[in-house]
Amino acid sequence: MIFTLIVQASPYQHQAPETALRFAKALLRQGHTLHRIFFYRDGVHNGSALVSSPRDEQNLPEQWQALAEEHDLDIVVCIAAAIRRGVLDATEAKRYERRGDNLHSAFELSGLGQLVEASLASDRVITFGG
Amino acid sequence: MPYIEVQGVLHELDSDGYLVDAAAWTLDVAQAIATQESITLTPEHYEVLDVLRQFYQVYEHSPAMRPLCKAVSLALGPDKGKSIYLMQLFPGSPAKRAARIAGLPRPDNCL
Amino acid sequence: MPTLHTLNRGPSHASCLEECLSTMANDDTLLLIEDGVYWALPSHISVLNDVSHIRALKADVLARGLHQLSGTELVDDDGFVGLCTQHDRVVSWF
Amino acid sequence: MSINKRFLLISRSAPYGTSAAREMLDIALTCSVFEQPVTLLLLGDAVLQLIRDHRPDEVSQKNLNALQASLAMYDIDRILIPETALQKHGLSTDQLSIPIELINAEQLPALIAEHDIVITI
Repeated sequence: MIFTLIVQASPYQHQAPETALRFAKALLRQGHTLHRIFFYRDGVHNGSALVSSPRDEQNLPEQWQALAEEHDLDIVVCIAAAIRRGVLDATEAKRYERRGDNLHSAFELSGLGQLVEASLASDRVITFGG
Repeated sequence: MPYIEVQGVLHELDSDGYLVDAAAWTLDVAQAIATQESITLTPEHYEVLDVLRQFYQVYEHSPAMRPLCKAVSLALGPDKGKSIYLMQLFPGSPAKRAARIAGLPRPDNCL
Repeated sequence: MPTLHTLNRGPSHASCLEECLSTMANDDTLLLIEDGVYWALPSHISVLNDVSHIRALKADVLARGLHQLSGTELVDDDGFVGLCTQHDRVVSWF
Repeated sequence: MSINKRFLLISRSAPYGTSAAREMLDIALTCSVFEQPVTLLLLGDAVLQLIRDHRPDEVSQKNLNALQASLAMYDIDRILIPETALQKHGLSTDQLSIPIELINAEQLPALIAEHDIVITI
Protein backbone atom coordinates (compact mmCIF):
# COMPACT_ATOMS: atom_id res chain seq x y z
CA MET A 1 0.00 0.00 0.00
CA ILE A 2 1.12 3.58 -0.64
CA PHE A 3 1.26 5.92 2.34
CA THR A 4 1.72 9.65 2.80
CA LEU A 5 2.36 11.08 6.27
CA ILE A 6 1.63 14.62 7.41
CA VAL A 7 3.57 15.80 10.45
CA GLN A 8 2.19 18.93 12.13
CA ALA A 9 4.15 19.14 15.39
CA SER A 10 7.70 20.14 16.27
CA PRO A 11 10.20 17.67 17.65
CA TYR A 12 11.04 17.65 21.34
CA GLN A 13 8.04 19.74 22.46
CA HIS A 14 5.66 17.12 21.16
CA GLN A 15 5.81 13.35 20.82
CA ALA A 16 3.94 13.28 17.50
CA PRO A 17 6.99 13.44 15.18
CA GLU A 18 8.58 10.54 17.04
CA THR A 19 5.38 8.51 16.66
CA ALA A 20 5.43 9.38 12.95
CA LEU A 21 9.05 8.25 12.64
CA ARG A 22 8.32 4.88 14.25
CA PHE A 23 5.25 4.52 12.06
CA ALA A 24 7.29 5.29 8.95
CA LYS A 25 9.91 2.69 9.90
CA ALA A 26 7.20 0.09 10.58
CA LEU A 27 5.45 0.58 7.26
CA LEU A 28 8.72 0.43 5.32
CA ARG A 29 9.71 -2.72 7.25
CA GLN A 30 6.44 -4.30 6.10
CA GLY A 31 7.20 -3.55 2.47
CA HIS A 32 4.72 -0.72 2.00
CA THR A 33 5.62 2.37 -0.01
CA LEU A 34 6.08 5.78 1.58
CA HIS A 35 5.26 8.26 -1.15
CA ARG A 36 6.06 11.41 0.82
CA ILE A 37 6.30 12.85 4.30
CA PHE A 38 4.93 16.38 4.36
CA PHE A 39 5.90 18.61 7.27
CA TYR A 40 3.34 21.33 7.96
CA ARG A 41 2.69 23.93 10.67
CA ASP A 42 5.22 23.54 13.54
CA GLY A 43 6.22 20.26 11.94
CA VAL A 44 8.55 22.30 9.74
CA HIS A 45 11.03 22.37 12.65
CA ASN A 46 11.70 18.69 11.90
CA GLY A 47 13.70 19.98 8.95
CA SER A 48 16.07 22.16 10.94
CA ALA A 49 19.71 21.19 10.60
CA LEU A 50 20.46 23.33 13.66
CA VAL A 51 18.64 21.04 16.10
CA SER A 52 21.30 20.01 18.60
CA SER A 53 20.50 17.21 21.01
CA PRO A 54 22.56 16.02 23.96
CA ARG A 55 24.48 12.91 22.92
CA ASP A 56 22.24 10.56 24.89
CA GLU A 57 19.00 11.90 23.37
CA GLN A 58 17.71 11.33 19.88
CA ASN A 59 17.98 13.96 17.16
CA LEU A 60 14.83 13.76 15.05
CA PRO A 61 15.95 15.81 12.02
CA GLU A 62 19.01 13.57 11.74
CA GLN A 63 16.83 10.48 12.06
CA TRP A 64 14.54 11.71 9.30
CA GLN A 65 17.57 12.37 7.16
CA ALA A 66 18.98 8.89 7.79
CA LEU A 67 15.65 7.24 7.01
CA ALA A 68 15.22 9.34 3.87
CA GLU A 69 18.67 8.41 2.63
CA GLU A 70 18.25 4.74 3.42
CA HIS A 71 14.91 4.45 1.62
CA ASP A 72 15.24 7.29 -0.90
CA LEU A 73 12.26 9.11 0.61
CA ASP A 74 10.70 12.37 -0.46
CA ILE A 75 10.60 14.50 2.69
CA VAL A 76 9.02 17.89 2.02
CA VAL A 77 8.74 20.90 4.29
CA CYS A 78 5.88 23.32 3.53
CA ILE A 79 7.55 26.45 2.23
CA ALA A 80 4.87 28.92 3.39
CA ALA A 81 4.81 27.46 6.92
CA ALA A 82 8.61 27.17 7.05
CA ILE A 83 9.67 30.67 6.05
CA ARG A 84 7.32 32.15 8.66
CA ARG A 85 9.00 29.96 11.29
CA GLY A 86 12.56 30.59 10.20
CA VAL A 87 13.30 27.31 8.45
CA LEU A 88 15.01 28.32 5.20
CA ASP A 89 17.08 26.77 2.48
CA ALA A 90 19.82 28.72 0.71
CA THR A 91 17.46 29.99 -2.01
CA GLU A 92 14.90 31.37 0.45
CA ALA A 93 17.60 32.78 2.71
CA LYS A 94 18.83 34.79 -0.26
CA ARG A 95 15.31 35.79 -1.29
CA TYR A 96 14.52 37.10 2.20
CA GLU A 97 18.03 38.42 2.76
CA ARG A 98 18.69 36.31 5.87
CA ARG A 99 22.20 35.67 7.05
CA GLY A 100 22.03 31.88 7.04
CA ASP A 101 20.04 28.86 5.99
CA ASN A 102 19.17 25.91 8.17
CA LEU A 103 17.15 23.36 6.19
CA HIS A 104 18.69 19.91 6.45
CA SER A 105 19.96 18.84 3.03
CA ALA A 106 17.72 15.75 2.92
CA PHE A 107 14.58 17.93 3.05
CA GLU A 108 13.03 19.94 0.27
CA LEU A 109 11.03 23.16 0.65
CA SER A 110 7.91 23.10 -1.48
CA GLY A 111 4.29 24.20 -1.61
CA LEU A 112 1.07 22.74 -0.25
CA GLY A 113 0.46 21.39 -3.72
CA GLN A 114 2.91 18.63 -2.76
CA LEU A 115 0.51 17.61 0.00
CA VAL A 116 -2.44 17.48 -2.38
CA GLU A 117 -0.44 15.66 -5.06
CA ALA A 118 0.80 13.11 -2.49
CA SER A 119 -2.74 12.55 -1.22
CA LEU A 120 -3.90 11.77 -4.75
CA ALA A 121 -1.04 9.32 -5.26
CA SER A 122 -1.51 7.47 -1.94
CA ASP A 123 -3.88 4.86 -0.55
CA ARG A 124 -3.66 6.25 2.97
CA VAL A 125 -2.85 9.69 4.33
CA ILE A 126 -2.05 9.73 8.05
CA THR A 127 -1.75 12.94 10.07
CA PHE A 128 0.49 13.17 13.13
CA GLY A 129 -0.46 16.34 14.97
CA GLY A 130 0.14 18.03 18.27
CA MET B 1 17.18 44.56 -4.16
CA PRO B 2 16.16 45.45 -7.72
CA TYR B 3 14.53 48.79 -8.39
CA ILE B 4 12.33 50.21 -11.06
CA GLU B 5 12.60 53.84 -12.07
CA VAL B 6 9.41 55.73 -12.85
CA GLN B 7 9.65 59.45 -13.69
CA GLY B 8 12.88 59.80 -11.78
CA VAL B 9 11.61 57.98 -8.66
CA LEU B 10 13.08 54.60 -7.68
CA HIS B 11 10.63 51.95 -6.46
CA GLU B 12 11.90 48.87 -4.68
CA LEU B 13 11.00 45.44 -6.06
CA ASP B 14 11.45 42.14 -4.23
CA SER B 15 13.65 39.43 -5.70
CA ASP B 16 10.66 38.05 -7.64
CA GLY B 17 9.96 41.44 -9.18
CA TYR B 18 6.94 42.35 -7.03
CA LEU B 19 6.52 45.92 -5.83
CA VAL B 20 7.50 46.18 -2.15
CA ASP B 21 5.46 49.28 -1.26
CA ALA B 22 1.91 48.63 -2.47
CA ALA B 23 0.97 52.26 -1.80
CA ALA B 24 3.51 53.42 -4.40
CA TRP B 25 1.54 51.80 -7.22
CA THR B 26 0.29 54.05 -10.02
CA LEU B 27 -0.64 53.37 -13.63
CA ASP B 28 2.82 54.60 -14.60
CA VAL B 29 4.43 52.11 -12.22
CA ALA B 30 2.22 49.41 -13.71
CA GLN B 31 3.39 50.28 -17.22
CA ALA B 32 7.01 50.34 -16.09
CA ILE B 33 6.73 46.84 -14.59
CA ALA B 34 4.82 45.65 -17.66
CA THR B 35 7.53 47.03 -19.95
CA GLN B 36 10.07 44.85 -18.14
CA GLU B 37 7.86 41.91 -19.07
CA SER B 38 7.52 43.11 -22.68
CA ILE B 39 3.84 43.92 -22.26
CA THR B 40 2.26 47.15 -23.46
CA LEU B 41 -0.75 47.87 -21.33
CA THR B 42 -4.06 48.47 -23.11
CA PRO B 43 -7.52 49.27 -21.70
CA GLU B 44 -8.15 45.50 -21.70
CA HIS B 45 -5.17 45.04 -19.39
CA TYR B 46 -6.22 47.87 -17.13
CA GLU B 47 -9.70 46.49 -16.51
CA VAL B 48 -8.21 43.14 -15.45
CA LEU B 49 -5.68 44.88 -13.19
CA ASP B 50 -8.60 46.74 -11.66
CA VAL B 51 -10.45 43.49 -10.92
CA LEU B 52 -7.28 42.07 -9.41
CA ARG B 53 -6.75 45.04 -7.13
CA GLN B 54 -10.37 44.89 -6.01
CA PHE B 55 -9.96 41.17 -5.29
CA TYR B 56 -6.98 41.94 -3.10
CA GLN B 57 -8.88 44.66 -1.27
CA VAL B 58 -11.79 42.38 -0.44
CA TYR B 59 -10.01 39.06 0.14
CA GLU B 60 -6.57 40.27 1.32
CA HIS B 61 -4.56 37.97 -0.92
CA SER B 62 -3.57 37.73 -4.56
CA PRO B 63 -5.71 35.12 -6.33
CA ALA B 64 -4.55 31.94 -8.01
CA MET B 65 -5.69 31.39 -11.59
CA ARG B 66 -9.04 29.81 -10.82
CA PRO B 67 -10.44 32.58 -8.58
CA LEU B 68 -8.90 35.18 -10.88
CA CYS B 69 -10.91 33.79 -13.79
CA LYS B 70 -14.01 33.74 -11.64
CA ALA B 71 -13.53 37.32 -10.45
CA VAL B 72 -12.89 38.57 -14.01
CA SER B 73 -15.89 36.64 -15.25
CA LEU B 74 -18.14 38.20 -12.61
CA ALA B 75 -16.85 41.71 -13.26
CA LEU B 76 -16.24 41.78 -17.02
CA GLY B 77 -18.32 38.93 -18.37
CA PRO B 78 -17.71 35.22 -18.97
CA ASP B 79 -15.72 35.69 -22.21
CA LYS B 80 -13.02 37.65 -20.43
CA GLY B 81 -13.04 35.26 -17.47
CA LYS B 82 -11.60 32.47 -19.63
CA SER B 83 -8.02 31.51 -18.94
CA ILE B 84 -7.18 31.66 -22.66
CA TYR B 85 -8.14 35.34 -22.74
CA LEU B 86 -6.05 36.12 -19.65
CA MET B 87 -3.15 34.15 -21.13
CA GLN B 88 -3.24 36.42 -24.18
CA LEU B 89 -3.08 39.54 -22.01
CA PHE B 90 -0.56 38.22 -19.50
CA PRO B 91 1.31 35.37 -21.22
CA GLY B 92 2.90 32.56 -19.24
CA SER B 93 1.50 32.60 -15.75
CA PRO B 94 -1.32 35.19 -15.78
CA ALA B 95 -2.08 35.14 -12.04
CA LYS B 96 1.54 35.85 -11.11
CA ARG B 97 2.28 38.24 -13.94
CA ALA B 98 -0.89 40.28 -13.51
CA ALA B 99 -0.35 40.47 -9.73
CA ARG B 100 3.16 41.81 -10.35
CA ILE B 101 1.90 44.51 -12.72
CA ALA B 102 -1.00 45.32 -10.36
CA GLY B 103 1.49 46.00 -7.56
CA LEU B 104 0.21 43.14 -5.40
CA PRO B 105 2.17 40.50 -3.47
CA ARG B 106 3.03 37.22 -5.13
CA PRO B 107 0.06 34.79 -5.06
CA ASP B 108 0.68 32.11 -2.43
CA ASN B 109 -1.47 29.37 -3.83
CA CYS B 110 -0.18 29.29 -7.39
CA LEU B 111 0.91 26.09 -9.04
CA MET C 1 -16.55 1.43 5.14
CA PRO C 2 -14.84 1.64 8.51
CA THR C 3 -12.49 4.40 9.61
CA LEU C 4 -9.53 4.26 11.98
CA HIS C 5 -9.47 7.15 14.45
CA THR C 6 -6.28 7.95 16.34
CA LEU C 7 -6.44 10.12 19.45
CA ASN C 8 -3.39 11.54 21.23
CA ARG C 9 -4.92 13.86 23.86
CA GLY C 10 -5.48 12.81 27.45
CA PRO C 11 -8.42 13.26 29.81
CA SER C 12 -7.82 16.97 30.44
CA HIS C 13 -8.75 17.49 26.78
CA ALA C 14 -12.21 15.96 26.97
CA SER C 15 -13.54 17.94 23.98
CA CYS C 16 -11.01 16.26 21.71
CA LEU C 17 -12.37 12.84 22.60
CA GLU C 18 -15.95 14.14 22.49
CA GLU C 19 -15.51 15.44 18.94
CA CYS C 20 -13.79 12.22 17.91
CA LEU C 21 -16.62 10.10 19.31
CA SER C 22 -19.24 12.26 17.60
CA THR C 23 -17.83 11.26 14.20
CA MET C 24 -17.34 7.55 14.91
CA ALA C 25 -19.47 4.91 13.24
CA ASN C 26 -20.25 1.59 14.96
CA ASP C 27 -17.68 -0.44 13.06
CA ASP C 28 -14.91 2.19 13.36
CA THR C 29 -11.81 1.59 15.49
CA LEU C 30 -10.34 3.98 18.05
CA LEU C 31 -6.57 3.76 18.50
CA LEU C 32 -5.29 5.56 21.60
CA ILE C 33 -1.77 6.91 21.11
CA GLU C 34 0.58 9.18 23.09
CA ASP C 35 -1.37 10.88 25.94
CA GLY C 36 -4.57 9.36 24.54
CA VAL C 37 -3.68 6.06 26.21
CA TYR C 38 -4.72 7.53 29.58
CA TRP C 39 -8.35 7.17 28.49
CA ALA C 40 -7.85 3.43 28.89
CA LEU C 41 -7.26 3.77 32.65
CA PRO C 42 -9.99 2.04 34.69
CA SER C 43 -11.08 5.45 35.99
CA HIS C 44 -11.77 6.81 32.47
CA ILE C 45 -12.52 3.81 30.29
CA SER C 46 -16.29 4.01 30.89
CA VAL C 47 -16.54 7.04 28.54
CA LEU C 48 -15.53 4.65 25.77
CA ASN C 49 -18.39 2.24 26.52
CA ASP C 50 -20.02 2.85 23.14
CA VAL C 51 -16.86 2.20 21.15
CA SER C 52 -16.78 -1.38 19.96
CA HIS C 53 -13.15 -1.52 18.79
CA ILE C 54 -10.53 0.08 21.04
CA ARG C 55 -6.78 -0.36 20.76
CA ALA C 56 -3.89 1.37 22.52
CA LEU C 57 -0.37 1.81 21.19
CA LYS C 58 1.87 -0.48 23.22
CA ALA C 59 4.97 1.74 23.32
CA ASP C 60 2.94 4.66 24.72
CA VAL C 61 1.27 2.47 27.34
CA LEU C 62 4.58 1.01 28.52
CA ALA C 63 6.36 4.38 28.39
CA ARG C 64 3.81 5.83 30.77
CA GLY C 65 3.91 3.00 33.28
CA LEU C 66 0.35 1.90 32.62
CA HIS C 67 0.67 -1.79 33.30
CA GLN C 68 -2.85 -2.27 34.65
CA LEU C 69 -4.77 -1.69 31.39
CA SER C 70 -6.22 -5.17 31.35
CA GLY C 71 -9.30 -4.36 29.31
CA THR C 72 -7.67 -2.77 26.27
CA GLU C 73 -5.96 -4.62 23.44
CA LEU C 74 -2.47 -3.31 22.76
CA VAL C 75 -0.92 -2.98 19.30
CA ASP C 76 2.71 -2.32 18.40
CA ASP C 77 3.88 -0.11 15.54
CA ASP C 78 3.40 -2.92 13.03
CA GLY C 79 -0.11 -3.35 14.39
CA PHE C 80 -0.73 0.39 13.90
CA VAL C 81 0.28 0.09 10.24
CA GLY C 82 -1.91 -3.01 9.95
CA LEU C 83 -4.92 -1.13 11.33
CA CYS C 84 -4.36 1.61 8.73
CA THR C 85 -4.44 -0.93 5.92
CA GLN C 86 -7.54 -2.63 7.33
CA HIS C 87 -9.52 0.60 7.43
CA ASP C 88 -10.44 2.80 4.48
CA ARG C 89 -9.16 6.04 5.92
CA VAL C 90 -7.52 7.38 9.04
CA VAL C 91 -8.70 10.41 11.00
CA SER C 92 -6.34 11.89 13.59
CA TRP C 93 -7.60 13.69 16.67
CA PHE C 94 -5.08 15.86 18.48
CA MET D 1 -4.62 16.56 -12.49
CA SER D 2 -7.11 13.89 -13.43
CA ILE D 3 -7.75 11.67 -10.41
CA ASN D 4 -10.31 13.13 -8.06
CA LYS D 5 -10.38 12.31 -4.40
CA ARG D 6 -12.88 13.75 -1.99
CA PHE D 7 -11.06 15.77 0.66
CA LEU D 8 -12.57 16.51 4.06
CA LEU D 9 -10.75 19.11 6.16
CA ILE D 10 -11.69 19.14 9.83
CA SER D 11 -10.94 22.18 11.95
CA ARG D 12 -11.39 22.19 15.71
CA SER D 13 -9.75 25.45 16.75
CA ALA D 14 -10.90 29.00 17.39
CA PRO D 15 -9.26 31.71 15.25
CA TYR D 16 -6.15 33.84 15.98
CA GLY D 17 -5.07 32.08 19.20
CA THR D 18 -3.29 29.56 17.01
CA SER D 19 -2.50 29.41 13.30
CA ALA D 20 -4.78 26.37 12.81
CA ALA D 21 -7.70 28.20 11.17
CA ARG D 22 -5.49 30.03 8.70
CA GLU D 23 -3.43 26.97 7.86
CA MET D 24 -6.53 24.89 7.26
CA LEU D 25 -7.85 27.48 4.80
CA ASP D 26 -4.51 27.40 2.99
CA ILE D 27 -4.92 23.65 2.43
CA ALA D 28 -8.50 24.19 1.27
CA LEU D 29 -7.47 26.80 -1.30
CA THR D 30 -4.68 24.53 -2.55
CA CYS D 31 -7.14 21.65 -3.04
CA SER D 32 -9.22 24.00 -5.16
CA VAL D 33 -6.21 25.11 -7.21
CA PHE D 34 -5.59 21.39 -7.89
CA GLU D 35 -9.27 21.03 -8.83
CA GLN D 36 -10.01 18.58 -6.04
CA PRO D 37 -13.43 18.72 -4.38
CA VAL D 38 -13.10 19.76 -0.75
CA THR D 39 -15.51 19.86 2.19
CA LEU D 40 -14.79 21.87 5.34
CA LEU D 41 -16.12 20.64 8.67
CA LEU D 42 -15.89 23.02 11.61
CA LEU D 43 -16.26 21.21 14.94
CA GLY D 44 -16.41 22.60 18.46
CA ASP D 45 -14.54 25.87 18.86
CA ALA D 46 -13.90 26.09 15.11
CA VAL D 47 -17.38 27.61 14.61
CA LEU D 48 -15.98 30.70 16.36
CA GLN D 49 -13.86 31.27 13.23
CA LEU D 50 -17.04 32.39 11.46
CA ILE D 51 -18.11 35.12 13.88
CA ARG D 52 -18.41 38.31 11.83
CA ASP D 53 -16.58 41.60 11.99
CA HIS D 54 -13.18 40.38 13.05
CA ARG D 55 -10.73 43.23 13.74
CA PRO D 56 -7.51 41.23 13.77
CA ASP D 57 -5.43 44.33 13.00
CA GLU D 58 -5.72 44.85 16.77
CA VAL D 59 -3.51 41.78 17.20
CA SER D 60 -1.46 42.34 14.04
CA GLN D 61 -2.93 39.46 12.10
CA LYS D 62 -4.59 39.17 8.70
CA ASN D 63 -8.37 38.98 8.55
CA LEU D 64 -9.73 35.44 8.42
CA ASN D 65 -13.18 36.76 7.44
CA ALA D 66 -11.58 37.96 4.19
CA LEU D 67 -10.05 34.57 3.50
CA GLN D 68 -13.34 32.85 4.38
CA ALA D 69 -15.22 35.16 2.02
CA SER D 70 -12.87 34.11 -0.79
CA LEU D 71 -13.82 30.42 -0.46
CA ALA D 72 -16.73 30.93 -2.86
CA MET D 73 -14.31 32.35 -5.44
CA TYR D 74 -12.39 29.07 -5.18
CA ASP D 75 -15.67 27.14 -5.64
CA ILE D 76 -15.48 25.83 -2.08
CA ASP D 77 -19.07 26.03 -0.98
CA ARG D 78 -19.49 23.00 1.24
CA ILE D 79 -18.80 24.33 4.71
CA LEU D 80 -20.46 22.22 7.36
CA ILE D 81 -21.19 22.91 11.01
CA PRO D 82 -22.97 20.56 13.42
CA GLU D 83 -25.99 22.21 15.01
CA THR D 84 -24.68 21.23 18.43
CA ALA D 85 -21.48 23.25 17.93
CA LEU D 86 -23.48 26.41 17.21
CA GLN D 87 -25.74 25.82 20.20
CA LYS D 88 -22.78 25.20 22.47
CA HIS D 89 -21.51 28.71 21.77
CA GLY D 90 -24.94 30.35 21.68
CA LEU D 91 -24.63 31.31 18.01
CA SER D 92 -27.10 31.23 15.15
CA THR D 93 -26.41 30.95 11.43
CA ASP D 94 -27.32 34.60 10.77
CA GLN D 95 -24.42 35.67 12.98
CA LEU D 96 -21.88 33.94 10.77
CA SER D 97 -19.64 35.57 8.19
CA ILE D 98 -20.41 33.21 5.31
CA PRO D 99 -23.24 30.85 4.37
CA ILE D 100 -22.81 27.40 5.87
CA GLU D 101 -24.69 24.13 5.88
CA LEU D 102 -25.93 22.86 9.24
CA ILE D 103 -25.71 19.16 9.82
CA ASN D 104 -27.07 16.88 12.46
CA ALA D 105 -24.55 15.30 14.80
CA GLU D 106 -25.98 11.91 13.75
CA GLN D 107 -24.84 12.56 10.17
CA LEU D 108 -21.16 12.97 11.07
CA PRO D 109 -20.10 9.30 10.75
CA ALA D 110 -21.67 9.14 7.29
CA LEU D 111 -19.94 12.37 6.32
CA ILE D 112 -16.54 10.91 7.24
CA ALA D 113 -17.33 7.74 5.30
CA GLU D 114 -18.10 9.62 2.08
CA HIS D 115 -14.63 11.17 1.87
CA ASP D 116 -11.39 9.55 0.71
CA ILE D 117 -8.92 11.75 2.57
CA VAL D 118 -9.60 13.33 5.95
CA ILE D 119 -7.11 15.91 7.21
CA THR D 120 -7.53 17.37 10.67
CA ILE D 121 -5.94 20.59 11.87
